[in-house]
Amino acid sequence: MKKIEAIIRTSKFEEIYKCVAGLGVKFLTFYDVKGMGMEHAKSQTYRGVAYEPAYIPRTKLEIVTVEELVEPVVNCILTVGKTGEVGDGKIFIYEVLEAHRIRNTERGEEAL
Amino acid sequence: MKKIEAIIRTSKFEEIYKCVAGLGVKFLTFYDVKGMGMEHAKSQTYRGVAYEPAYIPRTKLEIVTVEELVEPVVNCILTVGKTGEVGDGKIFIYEVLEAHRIRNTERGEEAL
Amino acid sequence: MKKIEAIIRTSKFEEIYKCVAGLGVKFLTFYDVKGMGMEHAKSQTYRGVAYEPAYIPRTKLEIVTVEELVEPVVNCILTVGKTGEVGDGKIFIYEVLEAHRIRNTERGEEAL
Amino acid sequence: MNQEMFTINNLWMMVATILVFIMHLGFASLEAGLTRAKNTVNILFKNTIIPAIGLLTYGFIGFNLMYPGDAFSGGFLGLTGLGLTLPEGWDTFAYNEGYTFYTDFIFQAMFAATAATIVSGAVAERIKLGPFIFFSILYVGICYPIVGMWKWGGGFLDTLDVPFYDFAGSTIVHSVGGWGALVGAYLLGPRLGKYTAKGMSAIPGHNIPMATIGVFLLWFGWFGFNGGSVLSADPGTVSLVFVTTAIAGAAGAFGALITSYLKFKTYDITMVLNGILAGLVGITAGADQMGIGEAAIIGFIGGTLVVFAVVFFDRIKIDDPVGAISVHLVGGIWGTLAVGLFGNLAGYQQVISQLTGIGAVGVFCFLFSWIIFFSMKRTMGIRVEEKEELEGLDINEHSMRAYPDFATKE
Amino acid sequence: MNQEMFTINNLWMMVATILVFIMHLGFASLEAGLTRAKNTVNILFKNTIIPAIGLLTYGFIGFNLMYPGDAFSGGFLGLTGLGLTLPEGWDTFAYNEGYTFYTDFIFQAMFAATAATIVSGAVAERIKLGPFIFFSILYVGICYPIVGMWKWGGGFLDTLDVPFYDFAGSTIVHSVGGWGALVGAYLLGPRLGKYTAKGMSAIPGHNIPMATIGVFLLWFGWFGFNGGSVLSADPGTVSLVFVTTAIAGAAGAFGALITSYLKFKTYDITMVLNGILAGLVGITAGADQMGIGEAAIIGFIGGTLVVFAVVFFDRIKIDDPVGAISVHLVGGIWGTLAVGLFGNLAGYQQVISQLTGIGAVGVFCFLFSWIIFFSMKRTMGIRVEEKEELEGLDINEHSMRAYPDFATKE
Amino acid sequence: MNQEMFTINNLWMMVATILVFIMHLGFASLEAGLTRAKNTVNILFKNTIIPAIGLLTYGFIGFNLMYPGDAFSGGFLGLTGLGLTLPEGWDTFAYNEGYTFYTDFIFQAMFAATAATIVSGAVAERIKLGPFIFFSILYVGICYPIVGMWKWGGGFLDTLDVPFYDFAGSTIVHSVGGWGALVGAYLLGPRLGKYTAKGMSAIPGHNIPMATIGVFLLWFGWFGFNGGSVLSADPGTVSLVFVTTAIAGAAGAFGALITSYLKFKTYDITMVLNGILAGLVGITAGADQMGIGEAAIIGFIGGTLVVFAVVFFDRIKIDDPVGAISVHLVGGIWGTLAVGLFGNLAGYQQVISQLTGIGAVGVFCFLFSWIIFFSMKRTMGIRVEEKEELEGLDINEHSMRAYPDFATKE
Ligand SMILES: Nc1ncnc2c1ncn2[C@@H]1O[C@H](COP(=O)(O)OP(=O)(O)O)[C@@H](O)[C@H]1O
Ligand SMILES: Nc1ncnc2c1ncn2[C@@H]1O[C@H](COP(=O)(O)OP(=O)(O)O)[C@@H](O)[C@H]1O
Ligand SMILES: Nc1ncnc2c1ncn2[C@@H]1O[C@H](COP(=O)(O)OP(=O)(O)O)[C@@H](O)[C@H]1O
Repeated sequence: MKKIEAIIRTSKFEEIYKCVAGLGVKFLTFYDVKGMGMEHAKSQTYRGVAYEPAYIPRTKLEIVTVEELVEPVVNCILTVGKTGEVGDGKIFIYEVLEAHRIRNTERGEEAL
Repeated sequence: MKKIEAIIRTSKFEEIYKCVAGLGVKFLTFYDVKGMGMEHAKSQTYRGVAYEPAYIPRTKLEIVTVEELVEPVVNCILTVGKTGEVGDGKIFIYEVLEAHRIRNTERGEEAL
Repeated sequence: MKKIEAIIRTSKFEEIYKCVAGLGVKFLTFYDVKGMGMEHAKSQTYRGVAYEPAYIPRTKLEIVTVEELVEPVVNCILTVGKTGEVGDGKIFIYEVLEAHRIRNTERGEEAL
Repeated sequence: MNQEMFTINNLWMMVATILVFIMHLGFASLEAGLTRAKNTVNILFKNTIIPAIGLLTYGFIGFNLMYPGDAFSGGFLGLTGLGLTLPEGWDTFAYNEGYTFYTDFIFQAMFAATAATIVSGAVAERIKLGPFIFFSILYVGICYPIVGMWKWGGGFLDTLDVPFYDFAGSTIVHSVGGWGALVGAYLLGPRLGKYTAKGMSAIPGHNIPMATIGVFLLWFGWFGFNGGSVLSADPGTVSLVFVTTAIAGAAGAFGALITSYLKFKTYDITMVLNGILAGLVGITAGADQMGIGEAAIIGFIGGTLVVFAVVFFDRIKIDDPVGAISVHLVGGIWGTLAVGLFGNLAGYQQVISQLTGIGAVGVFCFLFSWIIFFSMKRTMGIRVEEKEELEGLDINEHSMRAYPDFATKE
Repeated sequence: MNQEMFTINNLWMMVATILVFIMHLGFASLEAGLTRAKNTVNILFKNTIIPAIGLLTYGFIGFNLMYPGDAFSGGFLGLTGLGLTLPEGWDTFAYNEGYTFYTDFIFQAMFAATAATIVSGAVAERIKLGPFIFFSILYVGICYPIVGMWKWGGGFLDTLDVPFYDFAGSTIVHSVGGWGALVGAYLLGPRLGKYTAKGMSAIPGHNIPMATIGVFLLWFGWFGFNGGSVLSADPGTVSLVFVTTAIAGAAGAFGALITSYLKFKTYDITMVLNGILAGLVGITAGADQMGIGEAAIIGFIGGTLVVFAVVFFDRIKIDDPVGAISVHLVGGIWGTLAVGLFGNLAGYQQVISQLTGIGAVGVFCFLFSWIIFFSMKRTMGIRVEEKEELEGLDINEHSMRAYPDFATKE
Repeated sequence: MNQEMFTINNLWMMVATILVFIMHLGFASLEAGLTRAKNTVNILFKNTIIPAIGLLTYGFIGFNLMYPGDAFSGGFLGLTGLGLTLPEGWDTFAYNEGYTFYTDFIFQAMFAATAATIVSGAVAERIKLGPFIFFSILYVGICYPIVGMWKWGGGFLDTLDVPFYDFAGSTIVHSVGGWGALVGAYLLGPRLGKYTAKGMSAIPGHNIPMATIGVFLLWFGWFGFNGGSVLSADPGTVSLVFVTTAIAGAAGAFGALITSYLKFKTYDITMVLNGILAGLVGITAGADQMGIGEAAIIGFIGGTLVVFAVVFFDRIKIDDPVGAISVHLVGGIWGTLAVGLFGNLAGYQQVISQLTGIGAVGVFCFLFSWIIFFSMKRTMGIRVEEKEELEGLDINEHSMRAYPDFATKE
């Protein structure tokens, strides 16, 4: 089992979700994170003082899935999540030792 | 050292925390995440238009702990976190290479 | 490639970011988390009833980087993030199997 | 009396009417601000529909019940018809030197809903919407006007040898609401998690700015509530009432500030806000009978009492999220009594009459509320299910959120 | 007439002016509350600048266009000068028994901006700031006063055999705004994601408490809007208008509550809020011609209509975030018609005249708005870019956020 | 004079009093909206307690200090007693043709607190609560009435050959507050992180809707502030004042809109809000002496000045979170001067008198504030500790949060 973590543009979430769902990924977790990177946030002005919010709001996606699905899921994100402009984000893959479904005591791959 | 990540029902956090604390887990980190899964969010209506919030608010729990405690902690979550209904969530286990306590320079297991 | 996860005092983020940026870490992700630990939140009073918020708001830092940088980055956090008082937080290191840059199809270390 | 003076008086009464109207927004804001974000739509819904109920029921029956006419003077109850029937010369000073028939009705109608609004704060975050609306209709449409008739309608409290005195309604309006609040909060029981094994827990209001806006609007409207109760634009009396009303509110703020600081060692704005209201409720019964000094004393004591009252009701586990019972019932009783202790009417006999009024109104409102709430509790039930209460009433009773774009805790 | 009575009348007209002024805060709060957090600064900016536009343009040309004098009675258009020129005895009852020249101007000026404010709600969350301000200046400065002249300025609608009747402006004010709203919303097209392939999606307002505050303030101000339209402090008429205004609003709340509950099986506070407004808009045309019962019926029907209207406009894909078209156009037409169906003026001839007025005003405002919006659309463009709309107008048109300290979704 | 006219005048003065009262809610909302969420309870607490302080101190000593009687005419200071003593015929036009003694007191008392409220905005987010309250009591109870006596109490500014003219208090009220704000902000120093090595950083207000509500309420109340300063319901004068007040505010909005857009290339609503206030402050001194055109010019210039002023004070590192100094001090000076430049009183002599007044008041208030703030700074300290400022005053001074259910940043 592998965990796929992707930091994506918040605006791309919908599309990416559709794509991976198409691959049969029924579960995923996501949340708002703040990113520091190449891209810089749109500057704001308040009472004459211009300032640049330190970070960019992004969405982090977490999908734990089986070997076979890693490749296709990553491709979904790479193709759908891409605009070609700085700020598209990254994908990271990790090893997962074990998984449990809380509802019943299924474990391992069928818990996914 | 292992990291236990659990996506649980927000309403179950209190109980689960009590349970793991009982096992001597003094530290843990948690935060709000959004989940896509089998369970679906309660539908809402606004000015005659019914709609279903895309995701379910959930809580993600992170506990880094020693081998011996993994089993009992997981059991806590499995037993206390369970309602038997779709939506109970999952637990994932990962390997942790190293740990540091920032306050002093303790590292490894005694940093937990 | 390694992933460095640090749970730090929210107030220390700025300094730590400066420090790691100095090491050439161009990218990082961070977000607000809630911590349970040794330190306890400042108690509040409302209409005569004193209460203690269950958790402490903290910031979680995620940096995926190459072997060589792990040591220096960790040192940054240990030195800059330290107040010596309970509540300074922890650092955890994980293995990263693979990385992709969404913008172009770079992968592995040059994707960082 | 001449047409000019009549027109002036009527003008002031109409302006006062508008001021009383905006108090409903004051209540809505205060109650929403002192409760949780997950129940905000619900509390606003109630406070929006209540004035509507008040206006309609008062037009249908309330006004007639409250002012049945001389035939029933000294009585307990009277009714001579439903709806509004324009009397002869309704729009001349033949009807009344201070106002036309319609001004009379609308000014009174704006008062009516207040009673129910007070209750809504105390039963917030756990009562079912249907039963609450049902209660409100009966309480505003029947209980309030009957009590009002006892004094303002020339009923028995008005014909005591030393007549019971309640200028603008410390008892007739505020205590009436307060009793309903007490019964409702008691029969509902506390909000989940309020009083636990390990003691009392705080459930902070979610929006202090709203609560503050609410209290300022209430104070603003109170100038119409008390000032209009002069029932004319008489320069001397109305300006006196303005001064006592303003000073009592200010003194109430300090009473609560000092008391709460001494008790809790913290500057609790919600207590100061309650203190202002308690000062205002306190002066309401004798606003035209006090001097500036007496107004200050009455307000200060009102502000002090409210802090103790809030703590007291918490101790006996009656959960009142906004402090409505402490402000309106305790403050109302205090203010009514104060008429016998300070000012022009002070005197032993007056104290007796005041106690008579407080008691009579208390018993009646308590029973009235008890009967309605209790029978509903036994039948349809008055409290939402545990799961609904935990998730919040907004999503469950209104399938809507008050702040959908914000990340709210829980 | 004597100086005392003149002073009283003028006093009431000035108080009414202030009440109408605060309605602009009501609109601002309501519209901000029913739209998304990312567009809040933008909607507030518009609603803040609109009254300023109204006051200045009305002083520069509007007042003259609307009241060109007897020379143009029975006409369509007249103008005798720009700016304000003090007539002889402007501050005596020689000018008018109800008010001075300046009171006349300022009361009317406060009305003027309303038309544009109504539009701003319907075009919210997607219109460019520049074009909107440009439209507002023309609509408030030229369209509104021309239409107003037709009736209140002694124009042709006022000189029909059976004169068109519109007491405080169901048509002259509210429909005028409503037509502009309709055209604007139509030419702009719906907000992104509102009507998708898989059907309609809801875009919830971000701050229900603000919306509620807005409606209460509007109701509050409406007592001045309708009450001031009596143009004197006449006790009978003004108090009657107060009663009909209050009752219609209350009945509107129930009309919408019941209708929306039956249709949607939920207690939708935004519908109740719209219902109150629809009831108020409905009574506006005949506030001085109805009894309490008729006011209740008119308000109730208004509240019912608004629910159907909101659903209808959604179905035909005209996206009106705050329901401005349903409240002000539909409600305005209903109220104007109601004058022919209920109350003192009811009658076949009156219905014809009312329809004439509704039609004439509708055609003119529709064309006027269409020409401006359409030509702007073809030239500078009236809609923000897709990216801006998604990110929000606040950050893009104002480079600012309404709630920078809060974690907002999206 | 007759009883009818007296009653009308008094009625208007009482209504004006209520309007001035609600301005305190306006200040509270504006200041809370333009500061950060972590300091909201604190700012609201101050703005709630200030009117209470104002009413009580003014009753205790302020009113006597401000109106010591003819014995002191032409003087600098006078006091004949404490508390309020009812004069003969206090409630008849023998006392004054415009109002009763109590109306006189309460109208003036509502003004008093304004001075301190203005200060609270400028010192927000870093001042200790205790010292601020202490300062407010002295400033409202002593400094303000002494200055007021100079002009309105018949003091030396009123007896100049060409009397200093300040109709409703551009200098007497607004500048007085402005000077205290300047001194306080200067002695406290800027908020942490406001002026850093790498230049100025923005600290955005946390709730723009609240700020907007605040400004509308202030404008609303200003009709009573200026209109009531006529001290009678005189139709001509009051309606003129209404027009100049409305137009100046509107013009101020445009002055700020255009200036800030040209300077910053963005539509900054906070500048427009400040511009409205600056326009209002500007017209306050001569509201009864200007025509509509002059009002527009004065307001427009006021709105323009405020933008430059905000930038200027930022440049000299005087940190004023809400722009109180720019609005009330700069605007107040401008408005006072304008009386000598425009309108009926325009003239060289008048300019001199205006400058005399501005100068005298400035020197006195500056010194008064400096002495209090400086001595407190040297003793108890006036600024919260760094850690408290970073965490926020709410949690540290009030151990409470303004929005506990919301996820707030930082
Ligand atoms: N090595 C990393 N560790 C943690 N987060 C990262 C890393 N690289 C990128 N990110 C996250 O991804 C986001 C996208 O980075 P971005 O500047 O868009 O990179 P790119 O140059 O690929 O467009 C960053 O804001 C940051 O949140
Ligand atoms: N494979 C996974 N990867 C990431 N998150 C997951 C995964 N499986 C489940 N989750 C998270 O757990 C939550 C609970 O899923 P749920 O539908 O309750 O599963 P179950 O069928 O076990 O009840 C989901 O909403 C999602 O946030
Ligand atoms: N083993 C752990 N697993 C998950 N989170 C942890 C762990 N240890 C510490 N944390 C996080 O770090 C935060 C800091 O803990 P703290 O009490 O400050 O530790 P210390 O004693 O080192 O100061 C905790 O609030 C918690 O959020």
